[in-house]
Amino acid sequence: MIESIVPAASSYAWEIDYIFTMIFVLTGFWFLLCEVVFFWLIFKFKAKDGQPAEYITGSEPHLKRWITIPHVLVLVCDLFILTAAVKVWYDIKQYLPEPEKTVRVIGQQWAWTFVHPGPDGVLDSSDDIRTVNELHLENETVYHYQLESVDVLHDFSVPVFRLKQDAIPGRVITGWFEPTLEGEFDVQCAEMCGIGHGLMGARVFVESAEKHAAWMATQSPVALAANFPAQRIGKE
Amino acid sequence: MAESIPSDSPAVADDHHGHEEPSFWSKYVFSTDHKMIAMQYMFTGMAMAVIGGFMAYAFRMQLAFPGIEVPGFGIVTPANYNALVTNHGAIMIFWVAMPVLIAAFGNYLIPLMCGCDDMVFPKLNRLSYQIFLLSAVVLLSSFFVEGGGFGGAWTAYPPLSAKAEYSLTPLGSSIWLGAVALEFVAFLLGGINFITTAMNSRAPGMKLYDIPIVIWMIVIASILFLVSVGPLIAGAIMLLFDQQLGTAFFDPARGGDPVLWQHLFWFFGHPEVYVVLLPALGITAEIITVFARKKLFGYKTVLHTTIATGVLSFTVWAHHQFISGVDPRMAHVFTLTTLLISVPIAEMMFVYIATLYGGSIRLTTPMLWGLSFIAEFLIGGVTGIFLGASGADIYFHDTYFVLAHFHYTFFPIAIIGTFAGLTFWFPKMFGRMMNDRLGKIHFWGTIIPFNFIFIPLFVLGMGGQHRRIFDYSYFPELSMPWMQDIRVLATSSLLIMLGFQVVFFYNFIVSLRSGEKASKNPWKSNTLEWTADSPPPHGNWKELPTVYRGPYEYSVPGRDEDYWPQDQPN
Amino acid sequence: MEPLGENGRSSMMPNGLFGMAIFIVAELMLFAGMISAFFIVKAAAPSWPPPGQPRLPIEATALNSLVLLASGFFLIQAHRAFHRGDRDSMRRPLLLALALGSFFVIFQGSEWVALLGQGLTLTSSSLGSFFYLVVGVHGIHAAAALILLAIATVRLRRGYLSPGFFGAAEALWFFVVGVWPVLYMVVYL
Amino acid sequence: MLAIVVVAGALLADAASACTVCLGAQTEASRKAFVGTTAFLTFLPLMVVGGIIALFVRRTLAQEALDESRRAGDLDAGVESQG
Repeated sequence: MIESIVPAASSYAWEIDYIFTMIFVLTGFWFLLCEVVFFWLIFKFKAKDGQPAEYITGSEPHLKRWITIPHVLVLVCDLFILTAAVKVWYDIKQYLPEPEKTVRVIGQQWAWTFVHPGPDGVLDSSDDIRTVNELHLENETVYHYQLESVDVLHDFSVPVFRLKQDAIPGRVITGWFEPTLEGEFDVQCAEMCGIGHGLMGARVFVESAEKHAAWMATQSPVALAANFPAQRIGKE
Repeated sequence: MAESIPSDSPAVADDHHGHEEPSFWSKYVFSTDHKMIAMQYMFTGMAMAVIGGFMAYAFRMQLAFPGIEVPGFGIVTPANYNALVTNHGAIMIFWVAMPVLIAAFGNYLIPLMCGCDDMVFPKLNRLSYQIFLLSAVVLLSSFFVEGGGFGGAWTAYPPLSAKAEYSLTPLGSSIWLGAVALEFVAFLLGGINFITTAMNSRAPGMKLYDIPIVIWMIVIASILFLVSVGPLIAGAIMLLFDQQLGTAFFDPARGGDPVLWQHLFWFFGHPEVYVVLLPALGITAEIITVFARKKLFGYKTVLHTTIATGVLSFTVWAHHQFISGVDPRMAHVFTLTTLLISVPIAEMMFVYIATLYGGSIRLTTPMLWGLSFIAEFLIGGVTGIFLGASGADIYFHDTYFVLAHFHYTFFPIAIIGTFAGLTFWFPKMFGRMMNDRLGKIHFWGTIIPFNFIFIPLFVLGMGGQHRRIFDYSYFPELSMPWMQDIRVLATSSLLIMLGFQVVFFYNFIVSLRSGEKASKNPWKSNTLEWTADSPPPHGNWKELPTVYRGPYEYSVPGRDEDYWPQDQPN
Repeated sequence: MEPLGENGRSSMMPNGLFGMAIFIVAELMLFAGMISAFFIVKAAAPSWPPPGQPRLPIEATALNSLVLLASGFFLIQAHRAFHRGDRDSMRRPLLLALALGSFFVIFQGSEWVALLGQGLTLTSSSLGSFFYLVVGVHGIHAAAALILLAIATVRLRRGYLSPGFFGAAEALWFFVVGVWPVLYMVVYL
Repeated sequence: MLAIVVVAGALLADAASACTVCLGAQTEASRKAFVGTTAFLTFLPLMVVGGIIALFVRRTLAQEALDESRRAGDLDAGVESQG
């Protein structure tokens, strides 16, 4: 159901969409059942002249089972939801596949800084590409992200990936995703981070291998220097 | 209940009520009468609700029509927006739901329903209200200091809330925190009073299982509050020290831990939901039994599920922290407990619905409110499952789905619950009947727009739209035309709903002055408060009642009348 | 089983004591919150105690803790005498409890002054922050309980000390005494 | 039962690095502190309040039984005096 509103662009997005649909069906069933019974009772037992209410204490066995049986069924539904939730959580947050590439995501008031590994594919080397509010990813590649924050709490949220993780100053948080859909999508900050919280958006570009390589080429110091000879590009 | 002690000690009651004609000051301002204190809480809560509602109006206008000059407010800047959403949340929970549902109804109903002349600690009670009033004034003053009101969300996560250089509200955040702390102290004193009175000072013959459900719910809610608030007070002191004295409890650069605050906050924050939920559920129980002329479908079932809910409510709090960087394995435990807590709540809903079976339902205004509480709260309940399930919460955390979910719980609690209780006990409180026709207009004018505000927000949440963002035009996918249309729909529904509240205030004032005189027991109810005069005098009864049976003996076979008051010997 | 209260109301313990008991549960959670916070910050620290900070006076405070426990012991004696109805023989243990309790608070205060002189301040390290926070909050409770006990002493002398008031005062003091060994072990050791 | 098995299985599985505090010995201590204090804060109120309520309910129910018997006794006495 979610994918009809937001495209599913990561390898685990379908799991979240699946658990949403599952919970929607189960709780929707209970909700409709309760409301139908509820409104039916209201109309059935509206006050009529000369028809007094019955005296029911709720301990009569043949009536009490109308509470006990649904009660057990709710518990059974909970078990299904629990199993699904544990599996999805395990796959996304607890299990960590081997990375093909690693990006560093740094939140600060009020911008995202992304450090991409350069052509050598390794972070913290001389050809790292540092961008602000632009994350460039290669399609169908397992990425690790290292999430950091400079000042306050932020939250790295990419709805199309179904990914969300708080960034905490003083800690490095590692997680993973694998983009599966080429395109350009929103990145948001999902944790109140001050006055500019509403402006703290970024774009994620999921590109094919060739396009990604081409983008990296434009970001190399040589290419940048050729394009903007007057401008010095600071690199750490 | 009286002890022969002089009343100059802090922990002891003054039981020597004078019954002479009091002056204006001692009657309205410094009264120790529980009914007067209840009214003070009620009207303060309502005034704060108007302020909180105005804030909702201002920021919803900004969301629907970004950048316009909101009539009556002006341009909503990002700083304004943050301060508005922060204080809207804090006011509606701490200064509306808590004072009205627990303090006002608790103060009014506990002595009257338990058959005593006043609270056991009347002076403590008065002190509690005075501190509460002070906290409200302090909170409102935070808007008028340099830097403006606090805008770090009602959860006040540090380091944003801890350092002025991040929040840019050097005074606002400390004043806000101080107001919250004062408010906690007020309810701490109130809670002690409620529990002691209900447990220690009941009418002769009123056994534990003869206490009306609403009193049980208020008592259990008070216990939950008292037990959960300690860690947050500790956290608030630490955060205040961080802001003003330069300590580093939550500063990671100097050895602190920002996640620690979330720990202390949510330990209180989740039980707090049940603190306000339970009284509203109790009010609903009273109303449904009276207007369906039915015994509650299993008094002990309701009581035991309430206790189970209370116990479980202490074990679910970390589900607010699924994605905040705690050990991911903890999520499994808290998913389990969160799903478990749905069982007693679902059972309670089943019991309420089953109570209607075989009844003789009269759709008066209070009954409409009571029934709508069940119908609307069910939506809030089932949507909570999406957020309690850790896997789904990864996507829904901090989206409009969360916002719509908790408004579907808090709106029934704070607004529907309050109107239900107020319309039901209005004859007792003020001695006059409320206009039923205007009451019904107000009811439909509130309930229908309410659903049109928050159902659209569920859709926006599914679209991955995050809350607390003051202008979506910065996010191309979130400012698509259909999403903007949904926001306009939600905002216009809010305007309609706010407009219909005028009907309520008109009805309230007119009924107060010239409504039909109410008899002692206009609804033909069983509980003790209906045996006192309307409104009850100081001291409530000339002769305190004795209790002979449970509170819900309606339509007992073989009796002429379909109700059987608790104080009638037979 | 105590008799029925006034007007046949079921009153299983005096109101003052009941209210104080509820208050103490809330206070217990306050301390639980601070202890939790302390453990989390302590566990995250690279070394504990933080380097360059003065050592907390473990031995002197241990002796002072014994003084506090002795005060609690005398209060138990006063409690027994009170419930025997022997108001004359409870005066001495009550005064002793009060005196020893006051000694404890004053000694802790002098310790604070000494530590401040040695460079342990509220902002010097997380140890300092927690030390002053936890011990300070405990000290405020101790002072409040001592004031209640002093009022109880005055009332005893004037002859109108009620079970409710005495119960409330001694319950708070027993809480202060009982929670201190835990705080000592957590903060000092 | 199934629920316990599912949760236990997931708990025993290795923690990933999304666990922000699971890297290195010092953060391991921090992780343990969070888990430990979570359990501490969760169970302390349940034990304290549970104990008090159990005591209170037992005493009150006993008191009610006593009142009941006393009332019955009064009634008997009344009947006797009338007789």
